[in-house]
Amino acid sequence: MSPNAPKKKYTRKDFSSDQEVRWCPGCGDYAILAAVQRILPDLGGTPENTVFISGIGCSSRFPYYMNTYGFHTIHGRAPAIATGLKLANPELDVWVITGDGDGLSIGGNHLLHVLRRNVDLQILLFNNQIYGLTKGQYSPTSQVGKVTPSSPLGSVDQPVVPARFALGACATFVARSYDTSKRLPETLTDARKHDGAAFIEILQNCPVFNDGVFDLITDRKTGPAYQLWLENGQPMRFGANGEKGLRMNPETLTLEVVTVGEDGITEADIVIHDETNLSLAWMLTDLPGVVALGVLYRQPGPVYNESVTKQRELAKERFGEPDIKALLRTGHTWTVV
Amino acid sequence: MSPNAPKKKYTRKDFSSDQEVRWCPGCGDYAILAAVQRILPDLGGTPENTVFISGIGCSSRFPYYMNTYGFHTIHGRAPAIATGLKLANPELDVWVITGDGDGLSIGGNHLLHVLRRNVDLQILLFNNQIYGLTKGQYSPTSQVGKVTPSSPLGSVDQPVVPARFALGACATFVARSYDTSKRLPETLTDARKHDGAAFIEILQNCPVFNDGVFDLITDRKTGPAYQLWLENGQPMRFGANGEKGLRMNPETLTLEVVTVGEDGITEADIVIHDETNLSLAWMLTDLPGVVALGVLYRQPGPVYNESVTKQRELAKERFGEPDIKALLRTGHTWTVV
Amino acid sequence: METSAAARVHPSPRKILDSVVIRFAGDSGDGMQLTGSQFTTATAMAGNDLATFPDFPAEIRAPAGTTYGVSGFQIHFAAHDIRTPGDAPDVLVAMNPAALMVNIDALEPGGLVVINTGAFNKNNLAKAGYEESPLDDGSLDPFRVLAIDITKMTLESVKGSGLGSKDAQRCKNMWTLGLMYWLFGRERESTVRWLEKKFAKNPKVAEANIAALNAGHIYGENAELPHGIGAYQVPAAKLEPGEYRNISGNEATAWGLVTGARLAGLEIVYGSYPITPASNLLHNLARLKQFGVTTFQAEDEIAAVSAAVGASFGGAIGITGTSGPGVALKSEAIGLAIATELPLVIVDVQRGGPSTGLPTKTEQSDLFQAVWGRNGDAPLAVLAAATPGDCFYMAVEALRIAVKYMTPVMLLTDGYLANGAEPWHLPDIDALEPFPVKFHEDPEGFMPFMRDKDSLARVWAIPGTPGLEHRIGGLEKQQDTGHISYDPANHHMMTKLREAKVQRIAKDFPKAAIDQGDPRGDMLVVGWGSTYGAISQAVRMLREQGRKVSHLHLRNIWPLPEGVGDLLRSFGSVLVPELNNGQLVKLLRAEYLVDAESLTKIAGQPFRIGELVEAVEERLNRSLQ
Amino acid sequence: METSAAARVHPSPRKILDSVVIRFAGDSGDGMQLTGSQFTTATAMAGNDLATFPDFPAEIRAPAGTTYGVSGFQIHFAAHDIRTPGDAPDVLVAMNPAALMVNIDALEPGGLVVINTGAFNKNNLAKAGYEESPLDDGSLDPFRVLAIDITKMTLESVKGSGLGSKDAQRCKNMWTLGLMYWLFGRERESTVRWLEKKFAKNPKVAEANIAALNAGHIYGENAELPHGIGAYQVPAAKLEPGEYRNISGNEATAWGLVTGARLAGLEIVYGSYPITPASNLLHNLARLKQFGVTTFQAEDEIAAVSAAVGASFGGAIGITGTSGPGVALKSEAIGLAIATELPLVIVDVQRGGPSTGLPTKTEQSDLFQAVWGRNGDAPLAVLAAATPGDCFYMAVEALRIAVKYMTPVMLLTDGYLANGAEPWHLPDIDALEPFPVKFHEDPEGFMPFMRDKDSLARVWAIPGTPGLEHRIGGLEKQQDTGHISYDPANHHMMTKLREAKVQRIAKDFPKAAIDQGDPRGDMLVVGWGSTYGAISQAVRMLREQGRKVSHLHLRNIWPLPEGVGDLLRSFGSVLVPELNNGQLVKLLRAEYLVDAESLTKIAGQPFRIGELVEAVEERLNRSLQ
Ligand SMILES: Cc1ncc(C[n+]2csc(CCOP(=O)(O)OP(=O)(O)O)c2C)c(N)n1
Ligand SMILES: Cc1ncc(C[n+]2csc(CCOP(=O)(O)OP(=O)(O)O)c2C)c(N)n1
Ligand code: SF4
Ligand code: SF4
Ligand SMILES: [Mg+2]
Ligand SMILES: [Mg+2]
Repeated sequence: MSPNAPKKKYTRKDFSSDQEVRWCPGCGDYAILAAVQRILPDLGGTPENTVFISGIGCSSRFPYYMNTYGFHTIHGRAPAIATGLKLANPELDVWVITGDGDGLSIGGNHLLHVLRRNVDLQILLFNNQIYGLTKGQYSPTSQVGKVTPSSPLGSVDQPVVPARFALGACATFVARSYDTSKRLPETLTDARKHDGAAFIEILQNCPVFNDGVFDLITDRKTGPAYQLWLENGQPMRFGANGEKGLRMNPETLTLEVVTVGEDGITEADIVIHDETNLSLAWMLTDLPGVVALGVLYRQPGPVYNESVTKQRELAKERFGEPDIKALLRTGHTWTVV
Repeated sequence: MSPNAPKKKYTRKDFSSDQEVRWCPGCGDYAILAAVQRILPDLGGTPENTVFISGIGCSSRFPYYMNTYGFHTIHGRAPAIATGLKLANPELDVWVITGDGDGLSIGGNHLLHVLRRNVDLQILLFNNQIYGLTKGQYSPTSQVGKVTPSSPLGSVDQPVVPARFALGACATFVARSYDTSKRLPETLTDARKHDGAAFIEILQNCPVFNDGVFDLITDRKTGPAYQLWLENGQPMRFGANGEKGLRMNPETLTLEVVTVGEDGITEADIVIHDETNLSLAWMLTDLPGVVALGVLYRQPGPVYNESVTKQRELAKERFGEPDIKALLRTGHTWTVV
Repeated sequence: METSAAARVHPSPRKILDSVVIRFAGDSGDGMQLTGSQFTTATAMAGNDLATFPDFPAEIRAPAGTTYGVSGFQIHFAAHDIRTPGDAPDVLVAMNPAALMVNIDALEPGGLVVINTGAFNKNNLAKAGYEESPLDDGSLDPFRVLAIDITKMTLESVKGSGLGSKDAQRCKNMWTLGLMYWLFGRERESTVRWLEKKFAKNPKVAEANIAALNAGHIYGENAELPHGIGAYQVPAAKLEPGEYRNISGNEATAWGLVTGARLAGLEIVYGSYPITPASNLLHNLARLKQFGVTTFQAEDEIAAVSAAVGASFGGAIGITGTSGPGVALKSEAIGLAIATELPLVIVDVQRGGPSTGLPTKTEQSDLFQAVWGRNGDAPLAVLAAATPGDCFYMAVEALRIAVKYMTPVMLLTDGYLANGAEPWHLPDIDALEPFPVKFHEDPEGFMPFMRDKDSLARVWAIPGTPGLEHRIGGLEKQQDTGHISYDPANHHMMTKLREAKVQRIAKDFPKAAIDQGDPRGDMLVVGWGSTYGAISQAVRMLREQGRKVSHLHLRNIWPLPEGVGDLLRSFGSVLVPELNNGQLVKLLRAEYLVDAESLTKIAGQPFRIGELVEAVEERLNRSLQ
Repeated sequence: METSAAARVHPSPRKILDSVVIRFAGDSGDGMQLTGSQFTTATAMAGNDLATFPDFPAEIRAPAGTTYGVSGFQIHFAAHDIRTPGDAPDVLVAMNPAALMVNIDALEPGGLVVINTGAFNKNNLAKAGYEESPLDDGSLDPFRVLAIDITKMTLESVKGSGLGSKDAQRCKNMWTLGLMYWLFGRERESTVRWLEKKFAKNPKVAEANIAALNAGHIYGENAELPHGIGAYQVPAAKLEPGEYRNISGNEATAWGLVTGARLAGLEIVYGSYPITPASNLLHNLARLKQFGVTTFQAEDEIAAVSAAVGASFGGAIGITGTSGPGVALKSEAIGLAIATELPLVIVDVQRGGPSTGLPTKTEQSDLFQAVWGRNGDAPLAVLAAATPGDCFYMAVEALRIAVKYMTPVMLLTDGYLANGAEPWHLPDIDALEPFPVKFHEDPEGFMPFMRDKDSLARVWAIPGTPGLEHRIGGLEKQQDTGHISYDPANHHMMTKLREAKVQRIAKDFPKAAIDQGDPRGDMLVVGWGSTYGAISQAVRMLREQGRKVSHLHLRNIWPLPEGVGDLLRSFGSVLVPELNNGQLVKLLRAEYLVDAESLTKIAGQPFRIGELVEAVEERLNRSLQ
């Protein structure tokens, strides 16, 4: 944020553009939009210093609805475009909006590299397990067997697990939430506060082409049994009454669902979440019968754009004031009289 | 392999083409070539049913030196081209040859998807931590600080860890070896025997642009202290006299180097390798002061090209003999008289 | 399913019309596409010639009642042969205010508007942007208006069905269809049967819809319609006898590819990444696995074409389909197929550009990219389909050229062809000449780049063949041996050879011939691709007016067929109408040094016949002055 | 480092030559590139005009002694101004049999061959493919041969240095250089100083090399050279007075970009993925971080151009450099920059195609791709540099156009320009006109696509500016507001507008003017890019012979400058020599309907002056018959 940013207190409305929102009625994207618009003022963001960069997809329409700077680019390339923007002006607060197709299909390579470079961005991957905009083909996160127009006998592709992919890409911040979650703003805030690339998978319902894929998890009634909300330093408890938890099986090195109070299980058996533990984060990416939500992994690391800036300053120190005339005379010159 | 493949016993020579090998003298690629040529006859391969597909790079010259079918394609696309080939003819034994630039820079997305789909291929990634063919720029696996023509003040990019990337991509077989290792043929053989995508990172010395980056690991003298050779079901021992080993720290969930016989450490403290354990494999990708070699992870899973074939057969069963005339008449037709 | 429908005669006295254009318009949820396609089937059975075009909203599912959520379907049917869905509707069906708002400007004064007043409430009027109801403000005065509370009528007609109000309301498109059936003398049976089948699992819904359909029809029969609105009849057209179906371009392309592969004796590997308007090519082919078709939904366009190239290397025919932005991404890999001389078919279903452009709209702006959009001197063959049904034949032809000449072939269609539909005289499959591929098998003297003297195609030797082991790649290759070669003279020769091979394809084509008109005259109108219908109708009208205008339509863009130059030079002037900023015209000028003039329309929409007629007249008159 | 070197006079009686072409050839490990560049420096200081071209082996480091491991360096220097490294060498230095084998065919009979017999052992002869030694079999009879055991001489000269035999042998290139210095009357000081600096940390090596250099020189002075070989002198050329340096194209491009950015007042974000022969553009710029240059080595070409587009959105100038295959991959993203009207510079250092082609060889075959290789109607500006030094000015110009017109600009250079070098008269930086960018800042009435009436450029409003928040994208935009628009008329208008904006750039260019010769005559030779030198020399020779030939060289490919058509029509015929299969020629024919003829050379090598002269003569004679 530039130091002389105005002190004006912004509200959610200041971050809403005048464009009519054109997602299908009931689309999960609405809730995510609302969450983002809600947190930005609290984080001290200003419309002029905030930029949303997206690829192509339903989700990638997002920037149009933000009264900030925005760039609705081409399919899959938002991370690369955002990297260039951040290199041109590191002061900006840059958000990348992508979908499971945009980010993990055509854009998988850029996502890999923006994560491992640790460019200071927030990357929101709207995972509806479907290609929405092109009308419903299966995506890289669709489950095996998914019947769609392009997989009339069911998809045979093993899906990508976004959080696992992100850890494999050496991401320094990996989180998960879902569209209508009350805790989405909190997770987004955590992401914003992280220095470096913050990756958030947001489970998002597409009522038109993939209605209800996440219902078990996101439903008010069934949800609690499937949602494991991670809190750093806290035991991993979940369930309607918090009766369940995760225990480490040291033989298999997996996390098992147990019920506290049953079979002699006590609170002490439940694993304490440590956001900085990479092995633990890995195990949390794919749990049996429960979904880890919140921050799976957070570990500070060198930030790409900062290193680049430092090097540019170092070069200035080392090579002195730039002088084109001297540049043209590096090496050997001679004079014809 | 087609059932009526000739029973002729092939030798290494049968797999060597008449093309002069044009890598730089001392390049690690020679040793890898020799290892591949050595194992193919033993695996019952025939030159006609074996195909090598590569991208672009020094390593990607590989197919020219094999007396098999070969395709030296374009930069980064070998996994996709191999997928198409395997769909056209699943009987072929298809090997993909790629480099750290070819496979993890421009080709990262295809590598991700070929791994998660689990196409039945062997994928050999020659990792010399440099772009050889284009004369020595840093690559996605180069260490931070690497000085090259394109990073005169040192690279600031955090490197990709190939094995970690592969696990993040849900690979079903992940191994590691190095160019001159005596055990490379064994690892290659394991890869060949795996149904599905077998990923092997091969540390490879580039004497011209990155000489000696792996010396500590691969040197005859220093090597034993840095090489942890994994054997399924065996304790993870290493060191010149096998005096060292890995112990699990249950608090940090990391593997620690310990010396058996010191500080009360016994053989019982040493972790037993289990190739099918995904958490263990993850921890093995990046160890402190030692490099895991051999098969880090191996877990059978549905093979993409087999599922595709099955579905095609299912379609034939379900929809009967293909008949173009009937096809043109699906839906509604009428006759004008 | 086949019904004989020739020349029915309707008993009641109907006004005879020569041709009619109807546009059905409503909210995305109103089922206009279904309504349109049912009307199409019934019209085809009535023996008219027809052409249709859907107009989907750009949004997946816009909020109800908004203008950008309006979905349209236009059908043109006539007692003679026609080739476009019509310039402007004679009849507009507007199911809500937004549909009226969006479409009323297209209607000529005197046109008929059928309006569902039930949807003209305050809320909907506001959403459509009306301050006052157009039913009251006189703005519809220039038109004949049939204003009916279709919602209410529908609800009444399905009262007994036991459906909830929401489901009951859904039947209003069938009520409307019933009314339209009556107006234009269509039979209801095919729709009744279709409803029964579609809702087989839900007979209540089927019955309700049928009831609504019948009620609409009865309304027409009984209600006293306003003055000037009556029942019409469009007599059957004289169509060539035979078996017909309605076909869209993407269907025809898919079936043509499958047919071509059969004629070649090959399996298909179709690598594709979804993109509008090419996606349903993938969908269509995915349903044809029993034909030896493998569809591979790749991670991106580069992987899609790469997989196709790999498949062709392996002895299948690799095919990839996409639209403009996808072709851009594929261009490097297409170059590989050119360099390695592997067969490959690329279907480009063009859409509005540049960049993401107008993804749901039609355009012909990828011609340059098709012919010249690659690094290096990288020639390939380019074909263009002229009508939805022609997509079938051009797909077969693309496959034939690809395997005969061992070359990539780009087939250009577009959004208009892909989604537009026309009655299609089914081809006699047995009459199509097979072109079976023979893979090379003889190791004696084998070299991977040895060629057929005639076609200049190299041998196709596939992995799995004993004794033919060899390596290919994207580096320049030595003649015959295919070994890497940096030899300067060889590179020159190979570049010329690749060019010559592609040029040689023209020998397979018939000499260029005028599609309509005399071989010389005042003006030659040269078209390509989907403008065929509009140009053809326009030229017919001009010729009827005595204009010395002819029509040449190019289906082979590259190489150009022989004789084009002579034809161009046989006319006083040459006009090249294109749905782009002038691309074929440059090609023709460069090749033939003829001062061909460009007529451009870059509006995401096909030419109207009228605007073509006008443009030609204007130029002819100008040159007379 | 600056030395005055004008018009030295050598005391000893030397044969005066007008110009000489020397080719140094040896094994990759023999240090031929260093030798060549040292000879170049000394020659420049002697006041000759000169041009050089290195010929690297395709392999990184081929096994010693093989023909494909031969590395060459050619220098052409003269007493008058010259523009190419010469058609064929007068002198060949062959450090081993392979070097002789590869290069001897290029030498004209009577040419001088300097041979290191020390390398002509059995093993090396066999590796080079000689059955018998060419020193013995008479095959060198047509040439003047200076056969010396340079290896032995070198070892002797450095005996006292304490170097091991391997290191001592390495000095043989300096021995050879010493001899060549003597032969052509060059001073040794600059090389001595360079050696001292280069081996500052290893004075033993420096001393040995200097000793070898001196020994070679002394050998020339003292040895009795065979008949017909003596000392030569090429008098100084009349060069424009001023400060000079030797410059290669990629250096000039890099410095031009940095200079352009300074003139615009912008920082550079250069996104690139290494590719031959563009890689050292990245290397050059990576060393200039202190100039506000950020280099981003991207994961692929798509990311490279995307980052550049993102940077331009952010208010830096985004630049991306690559070669043909990379441009193919970038084409979709370039389309985005066109649609969003962002400035962007794309440098295409062309190489042999199609596909991977001949990566280390030069070619001009990306012109089509540059002008037309994108989906949709997607116009951008295309420039082409004519000489290594011209790359500097064209890079500045590319930047100027990009920011003035808010458009992508493609700058075409090629492998020949990139690696070739020439003496360059340093520009007066202060005399270059600045073109400072003014970002839009005023929220009053702001709309992101409002334009300058004159240039048609839209405003550049960058993130971080309060009150100008807006969204852009690749979908079609409404005029002025930039809101997404599916309106047909708007799309037509915007397409025409994008075209008009790019065409308008031509108003900034001077009217097309003949480079050499009269404005009318028998033949106009039209070139572009790196063929400048060869065409220019050829036309000069032809004109000296009295031929009515002129030379027009296009540096603005798109839009074309005004007046080209008139010039073309002022000549009896038009010949367009290109290092491709005929690309500019199509453009010219399409634009001007002139029957321009194509002269193609697709051999990975520049035109020789002689072959151009011949081609022109042949055609002129033909037309006289
Ligand atoms: C180069 C290119 N290829 C394909 C497309 C078509 N396309 C647009 S969005 C999309 C996928 C959208 O899926 P996702 O990213 O999951 O977003 P969602 O619509 O589900 O939010 C595709 C295939 C395109 N616009 N550009
Ligand atoms: C599209 C494209 N971009 C760039 C290149 C240039 N290029 C060729 S190989 C290579 C990288 C090679 O590195 P790696 O894959 O690690 O292979 P190595 O040479 O080290 O074996 C690059 C950048 C190319 N050939 N094609
Ligand atoms: S298609 Fe699905 S993802 Fe797209 S806007 Fe509609 S509901 Fe949302
Ligand atoms: S440059 Fe390096 S990787 Fe390439 S061939 Fe030479 S030694 Fe091997
Ligand atoms: Mg999605
Ligand atoms: Mg490498």
